[in-house]
Amino acid sequence: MLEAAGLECVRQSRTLFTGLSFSLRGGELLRVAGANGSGKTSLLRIVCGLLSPTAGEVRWQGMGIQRLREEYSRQLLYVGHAAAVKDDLTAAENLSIACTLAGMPVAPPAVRQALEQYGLPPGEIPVRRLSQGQRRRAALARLLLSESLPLWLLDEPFAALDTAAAELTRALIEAHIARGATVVYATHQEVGIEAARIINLETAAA
Amino acid sequence: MLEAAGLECVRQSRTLFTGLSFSLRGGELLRVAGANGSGKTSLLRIVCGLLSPTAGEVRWQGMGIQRLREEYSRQLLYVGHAAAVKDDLTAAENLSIACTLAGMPVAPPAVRQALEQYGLPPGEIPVRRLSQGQRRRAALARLLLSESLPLWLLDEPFAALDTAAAELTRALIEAHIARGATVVYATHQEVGIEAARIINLETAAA
Amino acid sequence: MLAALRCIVYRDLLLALRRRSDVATALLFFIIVASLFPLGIGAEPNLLRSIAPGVIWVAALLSSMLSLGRLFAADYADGTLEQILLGAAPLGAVVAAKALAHWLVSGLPLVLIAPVLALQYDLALPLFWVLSLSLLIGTPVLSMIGAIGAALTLGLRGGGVLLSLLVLPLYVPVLIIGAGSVDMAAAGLAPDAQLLLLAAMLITAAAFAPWAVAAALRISIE
Amino acid sequence: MLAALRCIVYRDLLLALRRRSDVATALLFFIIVASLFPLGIGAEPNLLRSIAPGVIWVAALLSSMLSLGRLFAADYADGTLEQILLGAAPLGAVVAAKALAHWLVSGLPLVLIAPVLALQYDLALPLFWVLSLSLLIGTPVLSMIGAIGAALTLGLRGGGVLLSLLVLPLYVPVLIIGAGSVDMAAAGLAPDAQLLLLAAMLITAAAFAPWAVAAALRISIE
Amino acid sequence: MSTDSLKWLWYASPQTFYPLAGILARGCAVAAAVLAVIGLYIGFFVAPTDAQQGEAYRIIFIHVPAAWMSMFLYVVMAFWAAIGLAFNTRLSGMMATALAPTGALFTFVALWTGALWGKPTWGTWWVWDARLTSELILLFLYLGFMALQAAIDEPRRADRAGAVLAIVGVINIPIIYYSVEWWNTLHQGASVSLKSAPSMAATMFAGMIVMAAAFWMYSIAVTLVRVRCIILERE
Ligand code: HEM
Ligand SMILES: Nc1ncnc2c1ncn2[C@@H]1O[C@H](COP(=O)(O)OP(=O)(O)OP(=O)(O)O)[C@@H](O)[C@H]1O
Ligand SMILES: Nc1ncnc2c1ncn2[C@@H]1O[C@H](COP(=O)(O)OP(=O)(O)OP(=O)(O)O)[C@@H](O)[C@H]1O
Ligand SMILES: [Mg+2]
Ligand SMILES: [Mg+2]
Repeated sequence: MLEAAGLECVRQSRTLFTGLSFSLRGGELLRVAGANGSGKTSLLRIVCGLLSPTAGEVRWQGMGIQRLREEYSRQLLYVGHAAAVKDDLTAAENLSIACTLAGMPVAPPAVRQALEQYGLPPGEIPVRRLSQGQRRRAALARLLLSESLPLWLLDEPFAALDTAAAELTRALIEAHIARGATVVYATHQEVGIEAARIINLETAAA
Repeated sequence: MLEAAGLECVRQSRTLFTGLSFSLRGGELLRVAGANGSGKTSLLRIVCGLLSPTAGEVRWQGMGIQRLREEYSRQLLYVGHAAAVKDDLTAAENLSIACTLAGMPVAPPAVRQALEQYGLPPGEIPVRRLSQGQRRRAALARLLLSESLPLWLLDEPFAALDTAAAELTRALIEAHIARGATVVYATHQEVGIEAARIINLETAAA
Repeated sequence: MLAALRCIVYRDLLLALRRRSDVATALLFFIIVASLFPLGIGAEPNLLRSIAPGVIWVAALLSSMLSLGRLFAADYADGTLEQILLGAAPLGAVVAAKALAHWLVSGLPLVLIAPVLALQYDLALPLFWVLSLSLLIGTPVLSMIGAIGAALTLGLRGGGVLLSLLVLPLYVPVLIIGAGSVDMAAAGLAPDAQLLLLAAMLITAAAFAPWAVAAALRISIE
Repeated sequence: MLAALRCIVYRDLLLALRRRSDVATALLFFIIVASLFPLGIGAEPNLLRSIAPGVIWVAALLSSMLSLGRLFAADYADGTLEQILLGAAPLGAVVAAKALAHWLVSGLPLVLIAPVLALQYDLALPLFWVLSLSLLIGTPVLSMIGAIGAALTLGLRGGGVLLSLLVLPLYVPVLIIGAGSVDMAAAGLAPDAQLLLLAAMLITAAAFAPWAVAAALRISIE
Repeated sequence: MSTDSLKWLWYASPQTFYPLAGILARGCAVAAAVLAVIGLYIGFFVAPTDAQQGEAYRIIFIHVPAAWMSMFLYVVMAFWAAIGLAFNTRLSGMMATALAPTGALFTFVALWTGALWGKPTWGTWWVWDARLTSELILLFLYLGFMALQAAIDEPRRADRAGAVLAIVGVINIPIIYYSVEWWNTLHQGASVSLKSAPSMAATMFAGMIVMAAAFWMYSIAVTLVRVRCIILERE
């Protein structure tokens, strides 16, 4: 379903990786590993189409993602380094807006439930008054409402989370895989999901 | 040396902790633990004087830190959630400015060496062009130049670091303790430093 | 798709409501610029009357230029812009919705408040209409042109100046024609030609700007 | 301690150099405001000459107000402000150094460029000196007053408007006296009284503003 | 791209274009010098003195070709930029970048000679007339294009961002060209057009055409030299 063919990424005239190819079917989990600055984030951004590779192509169900555009976007969930939440809105507002923009409007009770499940405090607290980890949880709560999407791309989903939240996130990823979807994630932390595939950028770049 | 007496912190009419007291001598390591939003960051900010507690007092060598002010600041190093680096400056400029502001100017070769030791790419790259982990490393490189300070306060020092960098940071903390200084840190990640003391805010708050 | 567009407008209005500064800064800035002049220049009614259309239009232009710097910057910094780019609706349409929200927040209030300022400068009553109408047609053009500049300079070194440098040449015709329409009316002539020209600009901008902005955003986010 | 203060000034200048926008935006903004007026108003030399001091002073005031919003905001957002508060030097002194750097970057260039603008408005040569002198004394006052407002509104919802509302009442006297001095000279009288008054304002501001700013910062950072 | 692709695609690669550009540049530079000498000779010695304007009108031999070039080069620049944006070819972006300074130069020359000419004929250096204003805007567009590219470190992003701006700015070109028809302005209407015969003396016309050709050759030469520098810098 998701294929990468001969990807190359050059940043600041340094080649991060070249000739990187993989293909993932539904139900497969790919972990991107590598040291700081080895290009994990760059790779994920290329896969979701935010960054164009210097060479090579990403294909989704056989078609180049540059041509699919919104059609591809509608099928994926990307959670990046930045939490992508607005400081001045509450977690509930943020979540419901993010889902609507992604083309899957959800009802307030579902939003409330998702936030509750991720252990966020109830009430109308703007995100700027939340702790670092709570803010991250507010971003990750989208996972609970994106079960229908066949592709998840997660950049360091476990950063800043305490053990309970990390455990929940891990369970969600595993359940999604079991559901037959594809998940690509980058992480430094060992969280005990056994990924079917691992790309180590350190060795790939050498 | 460092004492906290009956600290209380209330945020948004929720009491995070109350009656929190501890005292640390040189060579002692304190780990602050607790779930997301339990008040770890708040406690560290109270200890370094950025936040005033609703009740109680922090004392350094027997004196209230509110009275000591700059004198206290000059003896501590605080590394917070935010990396406190300027996007438009290079890592070297950031580091040397941070040290000067803290009252300990350092020569360029020392700065260069510290950055090298933390594995940052050489050259005049502004921080905005660095990856998340590299930016964090640039902030932490201050540890290498702050060996003379008797108190380190570190808020999630291991977040976003890969294993090599986390290992280095752990070694620095241990060496600092061995040198007879005091270190307080908050972290979710188990990094295998055996802390002499642990404050778990979850139990403290209940 | 419509749901997503409505949602963008709703979100930006909600944010403006929460931060209020965005609405009010643009408006307040407009009022301040227009009101400081009598203070700085001294209040001779004839002098004031003759500079009024120019001052009010310049104030509108500056206020629009300033609020544009932030059109995408906040979304860029906290990562929401990435999510917007990865959204379900075509980017061009999303951008148009954002520009609309921006205009509602920072352009429309200017149009509504302009007659009050005109009063302050002792303009004749029929001119009020021309002034308001020219601003009503002209300010969305400014918003759309400005959005292109804002998208191109997103995250760049020296973004602020560059934005002005890019946007200003395209603003100047709007200013000249907009202020010209009021001057024309003040001279007792019909300002139709100028107003029609402004309308033509509006249509052109509405047709092309969203796609230019979308292209620029895709480039800037890399 | 002196090393730390020098370092603050150096850092802010370096940042301004890197982002250039900060220096140039304030300056370009000043030039643009002052140059757009002839476009909007129509270029009658007599009219222009009589509004010149007001226009130039208003432009300086606006440019100062706009650049102040960012005086502490960036440092606050990326955590460097915390580190500055935890620095070795007394906060009041650090704040004064920051205000100085800000003025060097965004006030001084205005003073230097003002004669060129005066030329554009065809002002008489002796007025150049009065204009420059009044700006030289007046703009640091604006910087210091503005710093208080910027510190108080740091991170607040609606910060932008609030800042303008807090700062403007204190700015207006500076504007009136500053522009008044040039008008006085244009009328052939000695502008000494106005200039002395400006200087008194400068001394007062220099004495009190840093401590007010320091207190405001400590409150805002909680 | 395989080797059996079209011949011109082969030249679209910077490496193969580099030596070709060197040869072309030298030829065009020589042609530019020769044509400029001929054009200036016709302009200053052959063409008759104007009945109304005296000798001042001779500025036309620089003013008009420069004004033509300023608009034409912008269109060419936008064309290359658009090609680069659409097909992601590296050389097109370099061409656009290389054209901008020359375009800005001719715009400046047109403005400057226009202002010089305005003083004796209209009695003022500058009026806010539609053609003059739009030509000034053209200068700012060129400057904006160059400033934008200079502010971006990554060449690929710089090319593409510049392309968007260049394309947006094209709208200004018809405005400059037709401004004298659409608004009644102080400035001259077109006296040379494809449809009608030129309404001026044949020698004047010849002088202008030769000068225009000289400017063309100069533009090509300078642009190619600049492209070679850019290729060296980037590859
Ligand atoms: C700064 C002031 C001026 C600017 C920016 C300017 C701009 C231009 C431009 C862009 C063109 C080319 C338009 C075309 O091909 O149709 C042009 C052509 C021309 N200009 Fe100017 N001009 C200026 C001043 C003047 C003055 C003062 C005169 C003489 C009184 C003048 C006389 C002409 C003539 C005769 C042509 C040729 C028109 C034709 O044959 O197509 N210009 N100018
Ligand atoms: N700026 C603020 N203003 C008001 N309340 C805040 C602010 N920052 C955090 N809080 C609240 O204080 C509580 C504790 O936050 P704190 O940042 O200390 O938690 P933490 O233990 O560091 O969590 P994490 O592990 O997520 O970093 C949270 O419940 C949060 O809602
Ligand atoms: N915006 C950018 N512009 C230019 N270069 C960048 C940019 N962001 C990152 N880089 C460079 O690209 C390289 C890879 O960055 P990337 O963010 O992909 O690394 P990463 O593997 O995600 O690292 P980390 O573990 O620290 O998150 C780094 O060396 C960095 O210097
Ligand atoms: Mg990363
Ligand atoms: Mg925390």
